[in-house]
Amino acid sequence: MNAAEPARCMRLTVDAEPARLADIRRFVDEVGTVAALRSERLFDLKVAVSEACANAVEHSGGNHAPLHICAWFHSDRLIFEISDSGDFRLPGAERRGQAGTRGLGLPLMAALMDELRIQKTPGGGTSVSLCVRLT
Amino acid sequence: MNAAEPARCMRLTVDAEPARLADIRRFVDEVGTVAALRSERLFDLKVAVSEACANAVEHSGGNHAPLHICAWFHSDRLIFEISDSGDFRLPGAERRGQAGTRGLGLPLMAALMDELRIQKTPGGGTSVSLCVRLT
Amino acid sequence: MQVDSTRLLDAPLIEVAGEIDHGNASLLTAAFESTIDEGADIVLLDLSDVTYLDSGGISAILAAVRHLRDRGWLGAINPNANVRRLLEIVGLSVDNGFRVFADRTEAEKALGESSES
Amino acid sequence: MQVDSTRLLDAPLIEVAGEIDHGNASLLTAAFESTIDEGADIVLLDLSDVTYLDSGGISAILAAVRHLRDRGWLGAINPNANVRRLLEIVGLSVDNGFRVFADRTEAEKALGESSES
Ligand SMILES: Nc1ncnc2c1ncn2[C@@H]1O[C@H](COP(=O)(O)OP(=O)(O)O)[C@@H](O)[C@H]1O
Ligand SMILES: Nc1ncnc2c1ncn2[C@@H]1O[C@H](COP(=O)(O)OP(=O)(O)O)[C@@H](O)[C@H]1O
Repeated sequence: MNAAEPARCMRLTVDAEPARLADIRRFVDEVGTVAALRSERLFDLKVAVSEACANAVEHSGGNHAPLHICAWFHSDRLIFEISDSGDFRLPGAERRGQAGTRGLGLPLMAALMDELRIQKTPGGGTSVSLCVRLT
Repeated sequence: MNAAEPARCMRLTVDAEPARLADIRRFVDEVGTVAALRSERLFDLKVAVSEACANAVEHSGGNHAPLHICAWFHSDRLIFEISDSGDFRLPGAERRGQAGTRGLGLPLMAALMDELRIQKTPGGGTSVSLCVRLT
Repeated sequence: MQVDSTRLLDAPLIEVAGEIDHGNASLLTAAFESTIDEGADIVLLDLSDVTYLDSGGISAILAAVRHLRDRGWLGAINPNANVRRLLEIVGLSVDNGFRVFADRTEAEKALGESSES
Repeated sequence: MQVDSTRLLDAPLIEVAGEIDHGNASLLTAAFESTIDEGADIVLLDLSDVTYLDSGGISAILAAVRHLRDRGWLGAINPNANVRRLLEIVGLSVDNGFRVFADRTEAEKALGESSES
Protein backbone atom coordinates (compact mmCIF):
# COMPACT_ATOMS: atom_id res chain seq x y z
CA MET A 1 0.00 0.00 0.00
CA ASN A 2 1.10 3.53 -0.70
CA ALA A 3 1.89 5.42 2.47
CA ALA A 4 0.88 8.74 0.89
CA GLU A 5 -2.69 7.62 0.42
CA PRO A 6 -4.63 6.79 3.59
CA ALA A 7 -7.28 4.24 2.75
CA ARG A 8 -10.76 3.79 4.13
CA CYS A 9 -11.59 0.30 5.28
CA MET A 10 -14.52 -1.98 6.17
CA ARG A 11 -13.97 -4.93 8.49
CA LEU A 12 -15.58 -8.25 9.31
CA THR A 13 -14.53 -10.72 11.97
CA VAL A 14 -16.18 -14.15 11.96
CA ASP A 15 -15.56 -17.56 13.48
CA ALA A 16 -13.42 -19.66 11.15
CA GLU A 17 -16.16 -22.11 10.06
CA PRO A 18 -17.31 -23.22 6.60
CA ALA A 19 -20.89 -22.21 7.48
CA ARG A 20 -19.77 -18.56 7.69
CA LEU A 21 -18.65 -18.41 4.04
CA ALA A 22 -22.13 -17.23 3.00
CA ASP A 23 -21.94 -14.32 5.50
CA ILE A 24 -18.51 -13.45 4.14
CA ARG A 25 -19.96 -13.28 0.61
CA ARG A 26 -22.69 -10.92 1.81
CA PHE A 27 -19.91 -8.71 3.20
CA VAL A 28 -18.14 -8.79 -0.20
CA ASP A 29 -21.47 -7.78 -1.81
CA GLU A 30 -21.69 -4.77 0.52
CA VAL A 31 -18.12 -3.70 -0.17
CA GLY A 32 -18.61 -4.20 -3.90
CA THR A 33 -21.67 -1.94 -3.85
CA VAL A 34 -19.74 0.79 -2.03
CA ALA A 35 -16.88 0.46 -4.54
CA ALA A 36 -19.35 0.34 -7.48
CA LEU A 37 -17.80 -2.85 -8.86
CA ARG A 38 -19.23 -4.33 -12.07
CA SER A 39 -21.19 -7.52 -11.33
CA GLU A 40 -18.62 -9.64 -13.18
CA ARG A 41 -15.74 -8.32 -11.12
CA LEU A 42 -17.81 -8.68 -7.95
CA PHE A 43 -18.33 -12.37 -8.78
CA ASP A 44 -14.56 -12.86 -9.29
CA LEU A 45 -13.87 -11.14 -6.00
CA LYS A 46 -16.46 -13.25 -4.17
CA VAL A 47 -14.85 -16.43 -5.48
CA ALA A 48 -11.31 -15.27 -4.61
CA VAL A 49 -12.31 -14.15 -1.10
CA SER A 50 -14.18 -17.45 -0.57
CA GLU A 51 -11.11 -19.44 -1.61
CA ALA A 52 -8.87 -17.48 0.74
CA CYS A 53 -11.36 -17.84 3.60
CA ALA A 54 -11.94 -21.55 2.94
CA ASN A 55 -8.18 -22.07 3.19
CA ALA A 56 -7.98 -20.00 6.36
CA VAL A 57 -10.86 -22.01 7.85
CA GLU A 58 -9.19 -25.28 6.91
CA HIS A 59 -5.73 -24.35 8.16
CA SER A 60 -6.29 -21.97 11.05
CA GLY A 61 -6.21 -25.04 13.24
CA GLY A 62 -7.89 -23.94 16.45
CA ASN A 63 -11.66 -24.41 16.68
CA HIS A 64 -13.61 -21.22 16.14
CA ALA A 65 -10.43 -19.18 15.80
CA PRO A 66 -11.44 -15.73 14.57
CA LEU A 67 -10.96 -14.90 10.90
CA HIS A 68 -10.28 -11.25 10.13
CA ILE A 69 -11.36 -9.79 6.81
CA CYS A 70 -10.60 -6.22 5.90
CA ALA A 71 -11.52 -4.38 2.70
CA TRP A 72 -9.27 -1.40 1.91
CA PHE A 73 -10.63 1.26 -0.45
CA HIS A 74 -7.94 3.00 -2.48
CA SER A 75 -8.68 5.48 -5.26
CA ASP A 76 -7.46 3.08 -7.95
CA ARG A 77 -7.95 -0.34 -6.34
CA LEU A 78 -9.80 -2.41 -3.78
CA ILE A 79 -7.85 -4.77 -1.53
CA PHE A 80 -9.26 -7.57 0.59
CA GLU A 81 -7.00 -8.83 3.35
CA ILE A 82 -7.80 -12.17 5.00
CA SER A 83 -5.77 -12.97 8.12
CA ASP A 84 -5.71 -16.16 10.10
CA SER A 85 -3.54 -17.42 12.93
CA GLY A 86 -2.25 -20.61 11.27
CA ASP A 87 1.10 -21.05 9.55
CA PHE A 88 1.15 -21.59 5.79
CA ARG A 89 1.65 -25.32 5.23
CA LEU A 90 1.84 -27.69 2.31
CA PRO A 91 -0.94 -30.20 1.68
CA GLY A 92 -0.36 -33.57 3.33
CA ALA A 93 -0.23 -36.92 1.57
CA GLU A 94 -3.99 -37.55 2.05
CA ARG A 95 -4.79 -34.28 0.30
CA ARG A 96 -2.38 -34.93 -2.55
CA GLY A 97 -4.15 -38.22 -3.14
CA GLN A 98 -7.37 -36.47 -4.17
CA ALA A 99 -6.21 -36.46 -7.75
CA GLY A 100 -6.87 -33.27 -9.57
CA THR A 101 -9.77 -32.00 -7.53
CA ARG A 102 -7.78 -30.10 -4.93
CA GLY A 103 -5.25 -27.34 -5.24
CA LEU A 104 -7.49 -25.05 -7.28
CA GLY A 105 -7.71 -22.28 -4.69
CA LEU A 106 -4.36 -20.51 -5.12
CA PRO A 107 -4.31 -20.71 -8.96
CA LEU A 108 -7.91 -19.49 -9.05
CA MET A 109 -7.13 -16.52 -6.79
CA ALA A 110 -4.13 -15.61 -8.94
CA ALA A 111 -6.08 -16.01 -12.18
CA LEU A 112 -9.12 -13.99 -11.05
CA MET A 113 -7.39 -11.15 -9.21
CA ASP A 114 -5.12 -8.40 -10.48
CA GLU A 115 -2.80 -9.22 -7.61
CA LEU A 116 -2.52 -11.98 -5.02
CA ARG A 117 -0.23 -11.62 -2.06
CA ILE A 118 0.51 -14.21 0.64
CA GLN A 119 2.42 -13.01 3.67
CA LYS A 120 3.64 -14.68 6.80
CA THR A 121 2.57 -12.64 9.78
CA PRO A 122 5.58 -12.17 12.07
CA GLY A 123 4.75 -14.19 15.16
CA GLY A 124 2.75 -16.83 13.25
CA GLY A 125 -0.26 -16.70 10.98
CA THR A 126 -0.97 -16.09 7.33
CA SER A 127 -2.34 -13.02 5.61
CA VAL A 128 -3.71 -13.18 2.06
CA SER A 129 -4.34 -9.99 0.07
CA LEU A 130 -6.53 -9.87 -3.01
CA CYS A 131 -6.39 -6.80 -5.22
CA VAL A 132 -8.85 -5.62 -7.87
CA ARG A 133 -7.93 -2.58 -9.96
CA LEU A 134 -10.75 -0.05 -10.18
CA THR A 135 -9.46 1.79 -13.24
CA MET B 1 7.78 -1.36 -2.21
CA ASN B 2 8.25 1.75 -0.14
CA ALA B 3 8.60 4.88 -2.28
CA ALA B 4 10.76 6.61 0.35
CA GLU B 5 13.49 4.00 0.01
CA PRO B 6 15.15 3.70 -3.40
CA ALA B 7 16.46 0.17 -3.78
CA ARG B 8 19.54 -1.11 -5.53
CA CYS B 9 18.93 -3.93 -7.98
CA MET B 10 20.71 -6.71 -9.91
CA ARG B 11 19.17 -8.02 -13.12
CA LEU B 12 19.32 -11.15 -15.25
CA THR B 13 17.55 -11.75 -18.54
CA VAL B 14 17.62 -15.28 -19.99
CA ASP B 15 15.75 -17.27 -22.62
CA ALA B 16 12.75 -19.00 -21.07
CA GLU B 17 14.12 -22.56 -21.22
CA PRO B 18 14.42 -25.28 -18.55
CA ALA B 19 18.14 -25.61 -19.31
CA ARG B 20 18.67 -22.04 -18.02
CA LEU B 21 17.41 -22.82 -14.52
CA ALA B 22 20.96 -23.68 -13.42
CA ASP B 23 22.21 -20.26 -14.61
CA ILE B 24 19.37 -18.62 -12.72
CA ARG B 25 20.45 -20.42 -9.53
CA ARG B 26 24.02 -19.16 -9.98
CA PHE B 27 22.54 -15.65 -10.18
CA VAL B 28 20.62 -16.25 -6.93
CA ASP B 29 23.91 -17.42 -5.37
CA GLU B 30 25.57 -14.13 -6.40
CA VAL B 31 22.71 -12.04 -5.05
CA GLY B 32 22.63 -14.05 -1.84
CA THR B 33 26.35 -13.45 -1.32
CA VAL B 34 25.90 -9.69 -1.79
CA ALA B 35 22.97 -9.72 0.66
CA ALA B 36 24.90 -11.95 3.09
CA LEU B 37 22.06 -14.47 3.35
CA ARG B 38 22.45 -17.49 5.61
CA SER B 39 22.98 -20.66 3.56
CA GLU B 40 19.62 -22.06 4.69
CA ARG B 41 17.72 -18.98 3.54
CA LEU B 42 19.71 -18.95 0.29
CA PHE B 43 18.58 -22.51 -0.39
CA ASP B 44 14.92 -21.56 0.24
CA LEU B 45 15.28 -18.60 -2.08
CA LYS B 46 16.88 -20.73 -4.79
CA VAL B 47 14.00 -23.19 -4.64
CA ALA B 48 11.35 -20.43 -4.69
CA VAL B 49 13.03 -18.59 -7.60
CA SER B 50 13.38 -21.89 -9.49
CA GLU B 51 9.69 -22.66 -9.01
CA ALA B 52 8.68 -19.22 -10.24
CA CYS B 53 11.02 -19.47 -13.24
CA ALA B 54 9.95 -23.04 -14.08
CA ASN B 55 6.34 -21.80 -14.17
CA ALA B 56 7.29 -18.82 -16.30
CA VAL B 57 9.19 -21.11 -18.69
CA GLU B 58 6.23 -23.47 -18.92
CA HIS B 59 3.60 -20.78 -19.41
CA SER B 60 5.36 -17.99 -21.24
CA GLY B 61 4.22 -19.69 -24.40
CA GLY B 62 6.46 -18.26 -27.11
CA ASN B 63 9.71 -20.09 -27.80
CA HIS B 64 12.74 -18.47 -26.28
CA ALA B 65 10.66 -15.59 -24.91
CA PRO B 66 12.87 -13.62 -22.55
CA LEU B 67 12.50 -14.14 -18.83
CA HIS B 68 13.34 -11.12 -16.68
CA ILE B 69 14.65 -11.61 -13.17
CA CYS B 70 15.36 -8.69 -10.92
CA ALA B 71 16.70 -8.76 -7.36
CA TRP B 72 15.85 -5.65 -5.32
CA PHE B 73 17.98 -4.90 -2.27
CA HIS B 74 16.10 -3.11 0.50
CA SER B 75 17.56 -2.40 3.93
CA ASP B 76 15.23 -4.88 5.62
CA ARG B 77 14.39 -7.31 2.80
CA LEU B 78 15.43 -8.84 -0.49
CA ILE B 79 12.86 -9.13 -3.28
CA PHE B 80 13.14 -11.26 -6.41
CA GLU B 81 10.81 -10.30 -9.22
CA ILE B 82 10.29 -12.78 -12.07
CA SER B 83 8.38 -11.41 -15.08
CA ASP B 84 7.15 -13.30 -18.10
CA SER B 85 4.91 -12.37 -21.00
CA GLY B 86 2.25 -15.08 -20.55
CA ASP B 87 -1.11 -14.70 -18.81
CA PHE B 88 -1.67 -16.54 -15.56
CA ARG B 89 -3.72 -19.63 -16.40
CA LEU B 90 -5.14 -22.62 -14.59
CA PRO B 91 -3.73 -26.09 -15.19
CA GLY B 92 -5.52 -28.01 -17.95
CA ALA B 93 -7.21 -31.38 -17.56
CA GLU B 94 -4.04 -33.31 -18.57
CA ARG B 95 -2.10 -31.60 -15.79
CA ARG B 96 -4.78 -32.19 -13.21
CA GLY B 97 -4.61 -35.88 -14.06
CA GLN B 98 -1.05 -36.17 -12.72
CA ALA B 99 -2.40 -37.06 -9.32
CA GLY B 100 -0.65 -35.34 -6.50
CA THR B 101 2.70 -34.73 -8.14
CA ARG B 102 1.92 -31.33 -9.63
CA GLY B 103 0.76 -28.10 -8.10
CA LEU B 104 3.59 -27.93 -5.57
CA GLY B 105 5.16 -24.75 -6.92
CA LEU B 106 2.84 -22.04 -5.57
CA PRO B 107 2.37 -23.63 -2.12
CA LEU B 108 6.14 -24.16 -1.88
CA MET B 109 6.89 -20.52 -2.77
CA ALA B 110 4.35 -19.34 -0.20
CA ALA B 111 5.68 -21.71 2.47
CA LEU B 112 9.38 -20.88 1.91
CA MET B 113 9.16 -17.12 1.43
CA ASP B 114 8.13 -14.37 3.85
CA GLU B 115 5.94 -12.99 1.11
CA LEU B 116 4.75 -14.20 -2.30
CA ARG B 117 3.07 -11.81 -4.71
CA ILE B 118 1.56 -12.65 -8.10
CA GLN B 119 0.58 -9.72 -10.28
CA LYS B 120 -0.95 -9.42 -13.70
CA THR B 121 1.12 -7.06 -15.78
CA PRO B 122 -1.20 -4.55 -17.45
CA GLY B 123 -1.02 -5.40 -21.13
CA GLY B 124 -0.48 -9.13 -20.53
CA GLY B 125 2.10 -11.14 -18.64
CA THR B 126 2.66 -12.31 -15.10
CA SER B 127 5.04 -10.99 -12.48
CA VAL B 128 5.90 -13.03 -9.39
CA SER B 129 7.64 -11.40 -6.42
CA LEU B 130 9.42 -13.36 -3.72
CA CYS B 131 10.38 -11.60 -0.53
CA VAL B 132 12.87 -12.64 2.15
CA ARG B 133 13.14 -10.54 5.30
CA LEU B 134 16.73 -9.70 6.22
CA THR B 135 16.07 -8.82 9.84
CA MET C 1 -28.38 -24.55 -1.61
CA GLN C 2 -30.97 -27.12 -2.66
CA VAL C 3 -30.19 -30.31 -4.60
CA ASP C 4 -32.90 -32.40 -6.34
CA SER C 5 -32.43 -35.56 -8.35
CA THR C 6 -34.80 -36.25 -11.26
CA ARG C 7 -34.45 -37.46 -14.87
CA LEU C 8 -34.38 -36.00 -18.37
CA LEU C 9 -35.23 -38.74 -20.90
CA ASP C 10 -33.02 -41.63 -19.78
CA ALA C 11 -30.41 -39.56 -18.00
CA PRO C 12 -30.20 -38.62 -14.33
CA LEU C 13 -30.64 -34.88 -13.90
CA ILE C 14 -29.38 -33.07 -10.81
CA GLU C 15 -31.06 -29.72 -10.22
CA VAL C 16 -29.25 -27.30 -7.95
CA ALA C 17 -30.49 -23.96 -6.72
CA GLY C 18 -28.64 -21.31 -4.73
CA GLU C 19 -24.97 -20.92 -3.89
CA ILE C 20 -22.55 -23.85 -4.10
CA ASP C 21 -19.52 -23.33 -1.86
CA HIS C 22 -16.94 -25.16 0.27
CA GLY C 23 -19.50 -25.37 3.07
CA ASN C 24 -22.17 -27.32 1.17
CA ALA C 25 -20.51 -28.88 -1.91
CA SER C 26 -20.55 -32.28 -0.20
CA LEU C 27 -24.30 -32.42 -0.99
CA LEU C 28 -23.49 -32.10 -4.68
CA THR C 29 -20.75 -34.73 -4.39
CA ALA C 30 -23.24 -37.11 -2.75
CA ALA C 31 -25.78 -36.53 -5.57
CA PHE C 32 -23.13 -37.24 -8.22
CA GLU C 33 -21.90 -40.34 -6.41
CA SER C 34 -25.33 -41.93 -6.14
CA THR C 35 -26.09 -41.43 -9.87
CA ILE C 36 -22.65 -42.72 -10.84
CA ASP C 37 -22.96 -45.69 -8.47
CA GLU C 38 -26.22 -46.56 -10.24
CA GLY C 39 -24.16 -46.93 -13.41
CA ALA C 40 -25.03 -43.74 -15.30
CA ASP C 41 -22.70 -42.89 -18.19
CA ILE C 42 -24.23 -39.49 -18.81
CA VAL C 43 -25.25 -37.18 -15.99
CA LEU C 44 -26.95 -33.80 -16.36
CA LEU C 45 -26.59 -30.89 -13.96
CA ASP C 46 -29.09 -28.05 -14.22
CA LEU C 47 -27.33 -24.88 -13.08
CA SER C 48 -30.12 -22.43 -14.08
CA ASP C 49 -30.76 -21.37 -10.51
CA VAL C 50 -27.16 -21.47 -9.30
CA THR C 51 -26.08 -17.94 -8.44
CA TYR C 52 -22.61 -18.74 -7.11
CA LEU C 53 -19.98 -21.44 -7.43
CA ASP C 54 -16.45 -21.72 -6.03
CA SER C 55 -13.72 -24.37 -6.03
CA GLY C 56 -15.71 -26.39 -3.49
CA GLY C 57 -18.35 -26.97 -6.17
CA ILE C 58 -15.81 -27.10 -8.99
CA SER C 59 -13.99 -29.94 -7.21
CA ALA C 60 -17.26 -31.87 -6.98
CA ILE C 61 -17.84 -31.34 -10.72
CA LEU C 62 -14.24 -32.29 -11.58
CA ALA C 63 -14.52 -35.52 -9.60
CA ALA C 64 -17.74 -36.44 -11.46
CA VAL C 65 -16.16 -35.59 -14.83
CA ARG C 66 -13.17 -37.78 -14.00
CA HIS C 67 -15.45 -40.74 -13.28
CA LEU C 68 -17.55 -40.25 -16.40
CA ARG C 69 -14.87 -39.24 -18.91
CA ASP C 70 -14.01 -42.71 -20.22
CA ARG C 71 -17.59 -43.84 -20.74
CA GLY C 72 -19.73 -40.70 -21.11
CA TRP C 73 -19.94 -37.11 -19.98
CA LEU C 74 -21.36 -34.60 -17.55
CA GLY C 75 -23.65 -32.00 -19.13
CA ALA C 76 -24.15 -28.64 -17.43
CA ILE C 77 -27.39 -26.90 -18.37
CA ASN C 78 -27.82 -23.13 -18.48
CA PRO C 79 -25.07 -21.83 -16.19
CA ASN C 80 -25.27 -18.06 -15.77
CA ALA C 81 -22.55 -15.96 -17.46
CA ASN C 82 -20.34 -15.80 -14.36
CA VAL C 83 -20.61 -19.49 -13.56
CA ARG C 84 -19.92 -20.36 -17.20
CA ARG C 85 -16.87 -18.12 -17.23
CA LEU C 86 -15.54 -19.81 -14.09
CA LEU C 87 -16.03 -23.27 -15.65
CA GLU C 88 -14.01 -22.02 -18.62
CA ILE C 89 -11.22 -20.60 -16.44
CA VAL C 90 -10.71 -23.93 -14.69
CA GLY C 91 -10.42 -25.63 -18.09
CA LEU C 92 -13.67 -27.59 -18.09
CA SER C 93 -14.82 -26.12 -21.41
CA VAL C 94 -12.03 -28.01 -23.18
CA ASP C 95 -12.47 -31.24 -21.20
CA ASN C 96 -13.98 -34.00 -23.33
CA GLY C 97 -15.89 -35.36 -20.34
CA PHE C 98 -17.80 -32.11 -19.92
CA ARG C 99 -20.40 -30.27 -22.01
CA VAL C 100 -22.42 -27.10 -21.58
CA PHE C 101 -25.97 -26.71 -22.91
CA ALA C 102 -27.98 -23.50 -23.20
CA ASP C 103 -31.19 -25.25 -22.11
CA ARG C 104 -32.87 -28.63 -21.59
CA THR C 105 -33.91 -28.85 -25.25
CA GLU C 106 -30.25 -28.73 -26.30
CA ALA C 107 -29.38 -31.33 -23.66
CA GLU C 108 -32.19 -33.61 -24.88
CA LYS C 109 -30.85 -33.36 -28.41
CA ALA C 110 -27.38 -34.40 -27.24
CA LEU C 111 -28.84 -37.32 -25.27
CA GLY C 112 -30.62 -38.47 -28.42
CA GLU C 113 -27.40 -38.30 -30.45
CA SER C 114 -25.45 -40.16 -27.76
CA SER C 115 -27.98 -43.02 -27.63
CA GLU C 116 -27.99 -43.36 -31.45
CA SER C 117 -24.23 -43.83 -31.63
CA MET D 1 23.16 -34.06 -12.50
CA GLN D 2 24.33 -37.65 -12.70
CA VAL D 3 22.15 -40.71 -12.03
CA ASP D 4 23.55 -44.22 -11.46
CA SER D 5 21.65 -47.40 -10.74
CA THR D 6 23.27 -50.05 -8.54
CA ARG D 7 22.15 -52.27 -5.63
CA LEU D 8 22.40 -52.37 -1.86
CA LEU D 9 21.84 -55.93 -0.62
CA ASP D 10 18.70 -56.99 -2.53
CA ALA D 11 17.34 -53.50 -3.17
CA PRO D 12 17.86 -51.27 -6.19
CA LEU D 13 19.87 -48.19 -5.22
CA ILE D 14 19.74 -45.00 -7.27
CA GLU D 15 22.71 -42.72 -6.72
CA VAL D 16 22.27 -39.10 -7.74
CA ALA D 17 24.92 -36.38 -7.74
CA GLY D 18 24.50 -32.68 -8.39
CA GLU D 19 21.41 -30.50 -8.70
CA ILE D 20 17.98 -32.00 -9.39
CA ASP D 21 15.65 -29.45 -10.98
CA HIS D 22 12.73 -29.10 -13.41
CA GLY D 23 15.16 -29.29 -16.31
CA ASN D 24 16.63 -32.72 -15.51
CA ALA D 25 14.21 -34.47 -13.11
CA SER D 26 12.96 -36.66 -15.96
CA LEU D 27 16.24 -38.64 -15.63
CA LEU D 28 15.34 -39.43 -12.04
CA THR D 29 11.77 -40.35 -13.04
CA ALA D 30 13.16 -42.74 -15.66
CA ALA D 31 15.45 -44.39 -13.10
CA PHE D 32 12.55 -44.86 -10.67
CA GLU D 33 10.29 -46.23 -13.39
CA SER D 34 12.74 -48.86 -14.55
CA THR D 35 13.33 -50.19 -11.00
CA ILE D 36 9.60 -50.17 -10.27
CA ASP D 37 8.82 -51.87 -13.60
CA GLU D 38 11.25 -54.61 -12.59
CA GLY D 39 8.98 -55.24 -9.61
CA ALA D 40 10.96 -53.70 -6.76
CA ASP D 41 8.97 -53.11 -3.56
CA ILE D 42 11.73 -51.19 -1.86
CA VAL D 43 13.86 -48.63 -3.66
CA LEU D 44 16.79 -46.69 -2.21
CA LEU D 45 17.87 -43.23 -3.28
CA ASP D 46 21.30 -42.02 -2.21
CA LEU D 47 21.14 -38.24 -1.92
CA SER D 48 24.61 -37.77 -0.32
CA ASP D 49 25.91 -35.81 -3.29
CA VAL D 50 22.71 -33.91 -4.11
CA THR D 51 23.28 -30.21 -3.47
CA TYR D 52 19.93 -28.93 -4.70
CA LEU D 53 16.39 -30.20 -5.18
CA ASP D 54 13.20 -28.41 -6.27
CA SER D 55 9.62 -29.47 -7.01
CA GLY D 56 10.77 -31.02 -10.29
CA GLY D 57 12.71 -33.61 -8.27
CA ILE D 58 10.14 -33.72 -5.49
CA SER D 59 7.44 -34.63 -8.03
CA ALA D 60 9.60 -37.51 -9.26
CA ILE D 61 10.04 -38.71 -5.67
CA LEU D 62 6.31 -38.33 -4.90
CA ALA D 63 5.38 -40.37 -7.98
CA ALA D 64 7.74 -43.18 -6.91
CA VAL D 65 6.41 -43.10 -3.34
CA ARG D 66 2.85 -43.33 -4.66
CA HIS D 67 3.72 -46.46 -6.63
CA LEU D 68 5.57 -48.11 -3.76
CA ARG D 69 3.36 -47.09 -0.81
CA ASP D 70 1.01 -50.09 -0.82
CA ARG D 71 3.74 -52.73 -1.10
CA GLY D 72 6.94 -51.17 0.22
CA TRP D 73 8.75 -47.87 0.54
CA LEU D 74 11.29 -45.47 -0.90
CA GLY D 75 14.30 -44.86 1.33
CA ALA D 76 16.33 -41.66 0.97
CA ILE D 77 19.89 -41.93 2.20
CA ASN D 78 21.86 -39.05 3.69
CA PRO D 79 20.11 -35.95 2.30
CA ASN D 80 21.91 -32.75 3.32
CA ALA D 81 20.19 -30.53 5.90
CA ASN D 82 18.52 -28.30 3.30
CA VAL D 83 17.27 -31.17 1.16
CA ARG D 84 15.99 -32.98 4.24
CA ARG D 85 14.15 -29.85 5.40
CA LEU D 86 12.49 -29.51 1.97
CA LEU D 87 11.36 -33.15 2.07
CA GLU D 88 9.82 -32.41 5.46
CA ILE D 89 8.07 -29.25 4.24
CA VAL D 90 6.35 -31.13 1.41
CA GLY D 91 5.09 -33.68 3.94
CA LEU D 92 7.24 -36.67 2.92
CA SER D 93 8.59 -37.19 6.42
CA VAL D 94 5.11 -38.25 7.58
CA ASP D 95 4.35 -40.36 4.50
CA ASN D 96 4.40 -44.08 5.31
CA GLY D 97 5.79 -44.86 1.87
CA PHE D 98 8.93 -42.82 2.52
CA ARG D 99 11.86 -43.18 4.92
CA VAL D 100 15.06 -41.23 5.54
CA PHE D 101 18.32 -42.89 6.59
CA ALA D 102 21.45 -41.18 7.88
CA ASP D 103 23.70 -43.56 5.92
CA ARG D 104 23.86 -46.88 4.04
CA THR D 105 24.37 -48.87 7.23
CA GLU D 106 21.05 -47.62 8.57
CA ALA D 107 19.38 -48.41 5.24
CA GLU D 108 20.84 -51.93 5.27
CA LYS D 109 19.47 -52.50 8.74
CA ALA D 110 15.97 -51.46 7.58
CA LEU D 111 16.24 -53.75 4.55
CA GLY D 112 17.11 -56.63 6.86
CA GLU D 113 14.10 -55.89 9.06
CA SER D 114 11.78 -55.61 6.06
CA SER D 115 12.89 -58.98 4.65
CA GLU D 116 12.41 -60.69 8.03
CA SER D 117 8.80 -59.59 8.36
N1 LIG E 1 -4.33 -19.81 4.92
C1 LIG E 1 -3.54 -20.89 4.78
N2 LIG E 1 -2.88 -21.38 5.83
C2 LIG E 1 -2.09 -22.46 5.72
N3 LIG E 1 -1.89 -23.15 4.55
C3 LIG E 1 -2.53 -22.71 3.46
C4 LIG E 1 -3.38 -21.58 3.50
N4 LIG E 1 -3.86 -21.39 2.24
C5 LIG E 1 -3.35 -22.37 1.48
N5 LIG E 1 -2.55 -23.18 2.21
C6 LIG E 1 -1.80 -24.35 1.70
O1 LIG E 1 -1.74 -24.29 0.28
C7 LIG E 1 -2.32 -25.47 -0.29
C8 LIG E 1 -2.98 -25.15 -1.61
O2 LIG E 1 -4.15 -24.36 -1.39
P1 LIG E 1 -5.28 -24.35 -2.49
O3 LIG E 1 -4.67 -24.00 -3.79
O4 LIG E 1 -6.37 -23.44 -2.02
O5 LIG E 1 -5.80 -25.84 -2.59
P2 LIG E 1 -6.47 -26.83 -1.51
O6 LIG E 1 -6.93 -25.99 -0.35
O7 LIG E 1 -7.58 -27.46 -2.29
O8 LIG E 1 -5.39 -27.81 -1.15
C9 LIG E 1 -3.28 -25.97 0.76
O9 LIG E 1 -3.51 -27.37 0.64
C10 LIG E 1 -2.52 -25.65 2.04
O10 LIG E 1 -1.56 -26.65 2.31
N1 LIG F 1 3.94 -17.68 -14.57
C1 LIG F 1 2.76 -18.30 -14.79
N2 LIG F 1 2.04 -18.03 -15.90
C2 LIG F 1 0.86 -18.64 -16.13
N3 LIG F 1 0.31 -19.56 -15.29
C3 LIG F 1 0.98 -19.88 -14.18
C4 LIG F 1 2.23 -19.28 -13.86
N4 LIG F 1 2.64 -19.79 -12.68
C5 LIG F 1 1.71 -20.69 -12.29
N5 LIG F 1 0.70 -20.75 -13.19
C6 LIG F 1 -0.51 -21.61 -13.09
O1 LIG F 1 -0.66 -22.06 -11.75
C7 LIG F 1 -0.67 -23.49 -11.71
C8 LIG F 1 -0.05 -24.00 -10.43
O2 LIG F 1 1.34 -23.75 -10.44
P1 LIG F 1 2.30 -24.61 -9.53
O3 LIG F 1 1.77 -24.57 -8.14
O4 LIG F 1 3.68 -24.15 -9.71
O5 LIG F 1 2.12 -26.11 -10.05
P2 LIG F 1 2.40 -26.80 -11.46
O6 LIG F 1 3.26 -25.86 -12.27
O7 LIG F 1 3.07 -28.08 -11.09
O8 LIG F 1 1.04 -27.04 -12.07
C9 LIG F 1 0.07 -23.91 -12.98
O9 LIG F 1 -0.31 -25.21 -13.40
C10 LIG F 1 -0.38 -22.85 -13.96
O10 LIG F 1 -1.63 -23.17 -14.49
